[in-house]
Amino acid sequence: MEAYLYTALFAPLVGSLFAALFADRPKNLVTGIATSTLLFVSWISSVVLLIHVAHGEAVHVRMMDWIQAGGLSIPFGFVVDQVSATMMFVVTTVSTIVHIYSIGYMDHDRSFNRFFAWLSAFVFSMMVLVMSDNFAGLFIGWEGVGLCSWALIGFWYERDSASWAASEAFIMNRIADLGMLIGIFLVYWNFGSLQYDVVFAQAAGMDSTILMMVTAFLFIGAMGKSAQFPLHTWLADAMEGPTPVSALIHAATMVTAGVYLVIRANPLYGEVPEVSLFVASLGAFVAIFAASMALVNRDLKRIIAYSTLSQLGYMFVAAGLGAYWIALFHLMTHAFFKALLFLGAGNVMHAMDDELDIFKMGGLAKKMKWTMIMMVIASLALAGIYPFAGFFSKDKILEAAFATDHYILWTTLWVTAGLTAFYSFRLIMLVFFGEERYKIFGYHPHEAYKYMLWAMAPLAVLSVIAGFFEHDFLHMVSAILPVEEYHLSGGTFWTLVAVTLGIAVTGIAVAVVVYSRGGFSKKLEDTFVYKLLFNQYYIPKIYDEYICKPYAELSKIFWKDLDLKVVDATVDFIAGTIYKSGMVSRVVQSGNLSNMLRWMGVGLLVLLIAAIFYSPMR
Amino acid sequence: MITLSHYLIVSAILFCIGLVGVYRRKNLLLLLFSTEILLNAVNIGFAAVSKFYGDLTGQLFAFFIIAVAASEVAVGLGLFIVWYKRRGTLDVDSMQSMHG
Amino acid sequence: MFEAIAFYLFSAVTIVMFTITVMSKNALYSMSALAAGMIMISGFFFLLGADFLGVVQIIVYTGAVMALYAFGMMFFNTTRLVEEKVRAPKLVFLLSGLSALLLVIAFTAPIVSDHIEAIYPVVDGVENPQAIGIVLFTKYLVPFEVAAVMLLVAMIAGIILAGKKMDESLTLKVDADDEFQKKGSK
Amino acid sequence: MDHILSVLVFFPAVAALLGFVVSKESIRVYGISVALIEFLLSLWLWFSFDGSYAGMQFVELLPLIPSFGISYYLGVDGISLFIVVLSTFITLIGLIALSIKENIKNMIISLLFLEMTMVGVFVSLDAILFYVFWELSLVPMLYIIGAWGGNLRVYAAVKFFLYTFAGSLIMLVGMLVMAYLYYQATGVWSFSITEWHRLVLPMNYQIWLFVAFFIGLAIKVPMFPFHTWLPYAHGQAPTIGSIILAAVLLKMGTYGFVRLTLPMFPDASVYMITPVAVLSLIMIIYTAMVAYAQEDMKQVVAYSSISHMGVIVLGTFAMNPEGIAGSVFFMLSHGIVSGALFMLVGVIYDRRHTKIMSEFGGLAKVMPRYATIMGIMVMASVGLPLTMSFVGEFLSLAGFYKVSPVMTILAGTSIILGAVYMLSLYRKSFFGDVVHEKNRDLKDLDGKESMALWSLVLVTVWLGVYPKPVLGPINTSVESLVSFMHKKSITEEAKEVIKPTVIEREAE
Repeated sequence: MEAYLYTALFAPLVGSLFAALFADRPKNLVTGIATSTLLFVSWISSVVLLIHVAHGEAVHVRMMDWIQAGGLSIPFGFVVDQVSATMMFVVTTVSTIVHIYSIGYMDHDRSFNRFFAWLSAFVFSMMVLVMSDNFAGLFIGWEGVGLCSWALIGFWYERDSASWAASEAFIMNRIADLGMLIGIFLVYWNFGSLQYDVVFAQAAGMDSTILMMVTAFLFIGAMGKSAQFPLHTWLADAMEGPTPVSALIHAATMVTAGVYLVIRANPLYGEVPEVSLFVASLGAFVAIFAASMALVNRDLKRIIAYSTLSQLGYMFVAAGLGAYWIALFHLMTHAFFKALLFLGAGNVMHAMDDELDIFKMGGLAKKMKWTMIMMVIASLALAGIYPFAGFFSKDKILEAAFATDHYILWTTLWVTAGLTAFYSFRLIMLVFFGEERYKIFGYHPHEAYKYMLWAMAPLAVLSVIAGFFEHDFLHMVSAILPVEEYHLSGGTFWTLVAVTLGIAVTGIAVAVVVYSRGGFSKKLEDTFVYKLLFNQYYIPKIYDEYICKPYAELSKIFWKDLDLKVVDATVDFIAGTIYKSGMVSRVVQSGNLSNMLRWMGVGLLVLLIAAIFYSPMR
Repeated sequence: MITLSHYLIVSAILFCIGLVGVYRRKNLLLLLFSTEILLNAVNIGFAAVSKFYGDLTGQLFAFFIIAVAASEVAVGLGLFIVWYKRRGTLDVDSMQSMHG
Repeated sequence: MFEAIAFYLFSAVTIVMFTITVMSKNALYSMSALAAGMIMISGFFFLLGADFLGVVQIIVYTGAVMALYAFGMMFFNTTRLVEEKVRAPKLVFLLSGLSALLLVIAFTAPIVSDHIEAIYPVVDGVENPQAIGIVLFTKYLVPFEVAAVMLLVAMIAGIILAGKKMDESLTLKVDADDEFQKKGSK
Repeated sequence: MDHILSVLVFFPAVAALLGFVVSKESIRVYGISVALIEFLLSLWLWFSFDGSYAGMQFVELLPLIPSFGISYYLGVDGISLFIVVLSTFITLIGLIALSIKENIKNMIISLLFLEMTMVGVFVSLDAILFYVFWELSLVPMLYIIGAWGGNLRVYAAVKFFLYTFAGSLIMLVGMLVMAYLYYQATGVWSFSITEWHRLVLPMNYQIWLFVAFFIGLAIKVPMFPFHTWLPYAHGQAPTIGSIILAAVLLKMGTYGFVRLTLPMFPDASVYMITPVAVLSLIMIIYTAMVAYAQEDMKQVVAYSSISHMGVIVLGTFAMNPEGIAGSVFFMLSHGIVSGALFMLVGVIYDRRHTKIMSEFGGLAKVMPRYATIMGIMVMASVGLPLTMSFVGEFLSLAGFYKVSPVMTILAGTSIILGAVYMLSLYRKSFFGDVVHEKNRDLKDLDGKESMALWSLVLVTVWLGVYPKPVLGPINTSVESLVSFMHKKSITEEAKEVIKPTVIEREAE
């Protein structure tokens, strides 16, 4: 099994390095095909590993030592258990599909080869992240995906907005990474090791304050990667990257790393209900917070990005409530349908010459039938309509919230479910149906390449059927994740399902009805709430005004005023004083005998005083 | 009764007179006079200490000082002559060639 | 009593003479006063029982040194009034006054009180010149010889420096010196 | 090869003397081959070094002035070994990438002299010898800055010289006092550093001596209020000068902390942790912010290098094996990475004769290979895992976490602020469109630049992925150093803070 593990891990790296060799050459189809093939190989290995761990033991290898200093010993160790195998399956599946899709999507791009190099590098980092058997290894992957995300968001670096978004994403993530790093230090100094098994084995007996700090700091790391409030702004801006990147990194895999971390560290989080509750509450808040912003946004990709944010909130709610397997399950289904949604959006963008404003589209269904069908499937799954994948996982989360008596969380999520359904279908309606507004702007949309559609097909299938594997999945992960049975009476259970489905259907219905009639009146756009939502609660502005600009100002002050005018000036002043004292006292050395004699007299005086006051005879 | 202190005070006063000369004289030759005063003042001190402590070292010091003074005058006057031949003056301020 | 009278007399005369030496504008007066002061100082020596020193003082100072000065003065044409610009005369007197004050304090304060023991005590029953001779030719023989050599060197140096023909052999050249002077004054 | 260290020290100097008679055309090749031989010698030193033995190896001891205990005393342990290798490596790389045309002969000769002094500082175990090499290293550097620098070169060079010189004089006073105290304690004069280590001093002496040494070393590092010479020196120095200055000369300060202050004054070091840490924190955060405000690429790198040195100092004063080993490793990685960054800035300076970031933009399009290496090095500087810097930074911070969690969090902001200024540098000069016409047809890296830079990249990644061959010997020596300090310390507080791993392991 080790061979499969290494294959799954290193195939993307090999692909990446291969593509990187051609990075500054003109487009070469080979790089796309080679990386895709290698990822396919990785996918096969992952599937094999998944089947293996589904039946039996986890695979744990220790490749070599990495850092060894003092009492700290960090190896490159990899573990494939039920959780990481699931993650590997998700990552490789989505990334293989995205790779194949990108061959078509990036067809005309100048930096085709560079794109694949980074995309594969990302997959490798993600694999390291999920497969590592210790926190430091996780951190390698954690930073690695951050790096690749930076490079891919800023892929079209000529655009200022892209490079800005890339920097923003990286720096935001770094803020969170500091928390993570501190968490790792805490783990090391309190548990004496960074290996998962060693740490988790001691979790039960550990002081709860320390556990709280550990989990809190680790969660700060998770907040950054999973773009939770208040570090969420980068995700929407990250949509500057190519759409396949958004599909892979900013929907399916990287942003779920935070959720993965919480799931992975469940023995720690299980011990501290306070932090867990905080995680859940923040998740619920972000769910509705992001959904509300998605309601009014006009940007095709940003709407999907906000929905991602919202769904991540769901996952954190599940993880925070102790329903780790549900979180993982939702992570998986979400990865499928959200990637599908993004790839569909990519098709639309291709058709519309990279236009993103959904109010400039409309009626595209005629031209792009298949894209429309797949996006509708994905949206249904996102809205949580039976029998699509999203229904099963989302419903489980609501059930968990209700069963653990967290009614506020439940209500929040329930409302969010309605909002989700509404904005998903607002998007569908505005893009694919209704008036053909694109004609005004002179676009000539066309359906995407055939094989791009074929590449998307598996995701569509998975979005439909993934939910039915719930029980198999539960059976598999129950080996390592705690599984709580929720004892809801049959009546309550079915009522809950009905209520949830009800609000989702209502949301869809409202969207369909309103937008088939031409949408809401323009007056709404003048209301305060609309503006608030449209401007993302003014949070980016606040960050810009109260953090970025003061920081830049302060830096300038530190440099120009403090460093040059105080610190350096002090040094120069001392030097200047010495120099000037030389200038002054050089008069003494005038060579004038008379003056020198006078100085001799002064010296004599001084010596006399010294002789009187420091006489040894006294 | 004349004590050591009397001699020493006289010596100090003479020394200070010498100092005044050293400070205010600009003519090299007269400057040299002043240094002679300084030396003589010190000599008195030495001789006095020698007497009141019954130790000949003081007198011997004074003796050597006289020797030094004599040779100083010999060399110094020689130098002055050379200088005077070149410059025609013995003013101290005219000897300054450094900037200061 | 005699000692006191003599002391005060000598003191007064010496101080006056030396003050004249220092303050007088006429170089000739200065020199004469200096010579007088020197003789008075030899008086102090006799008073202190340092006969030998007194004799040497008269011979060397008043005889040789003053004669040298006298010749020098003739040479330098300083018989007329010496014009001197004294800068900051107050400073001069301040410095001197302070020095005097301190010296007096230093000397009147019993700093050299009782700790001193004579290293070369005056031998009883021996005349002063004899006693000095004993010490000088035993303990201070080497310094004495060095002083002799020094005097010889000084004499030769004086001759060479003042010698007429040896003008060219000096390292200082007039032109170079003037150039140096100009540079310095810049 | 019993005298390998002497050979290492004096070979470049002798070669430099011979360089005077080499013709101008072949001096470049001559310099590179001398540096290469020196580098190979240092590699040989590394390979014949016993990584499991913690003490001094290849020791050479020859009394020079026996009455004062001054001797020619050389030796390396795990701590100094790699800095020696770093010095020779950076000199070689710098010579390969050397782009100066005028007076190249003088440049190469002074570089070789500089190499002697650098190696000399790191291998000498006698305080006087150490001091002599320490001061000698200023001279070639003064010449390099003063002769090939920018417009303000004389000011910068003099500032560099006087500032560091003033500091080291204070250190010299400390050394003399130390020798005197040693004499008082033992009745024998000795300037041997290893002998001094064994001297247990009372607390008040320790603190004063610590301060004396600290000022000398801190100016060299440079620690916060003493850092202002560095931006000038870097701003004015030619590329090669900056490379050597940042990569090796600054390490003398932090190396001095590990070699001199910690083992000599363990109690004072523990006592002074808080002030030193506060200075380091100011240094880390403040200079990172100043770096962000810079308009000149080279100044950004210069200030970033001060900021990183802060982490190194912090790691050193963690007083545990993790922190000290981390900081020693970070010295190496900072040497490689900042050297590479300065070299990269030099590359663009050679082409455009400006370093102002607003003059650039879109370089990634024009010079993709250059942009790639710059990207790697920027990421290494930011401390991305699997690059060398991460290992050092991680260990330093991890070590210091034991001392003070809050300060570590503050110091950890370096990973954020570092990203801020480095990414803004990268964004301003490499991303965006090509705005200036002059930039449109810049040449990408040529052969010698690529060779020099790729070898630095290679080392960065190799030691980031597999630091063991370097970290192992460092760790061995550092562990013995820490347990030595633990044993030597006299105050309870110091015993508490200095926690050797060995004891913990035995207890387990």
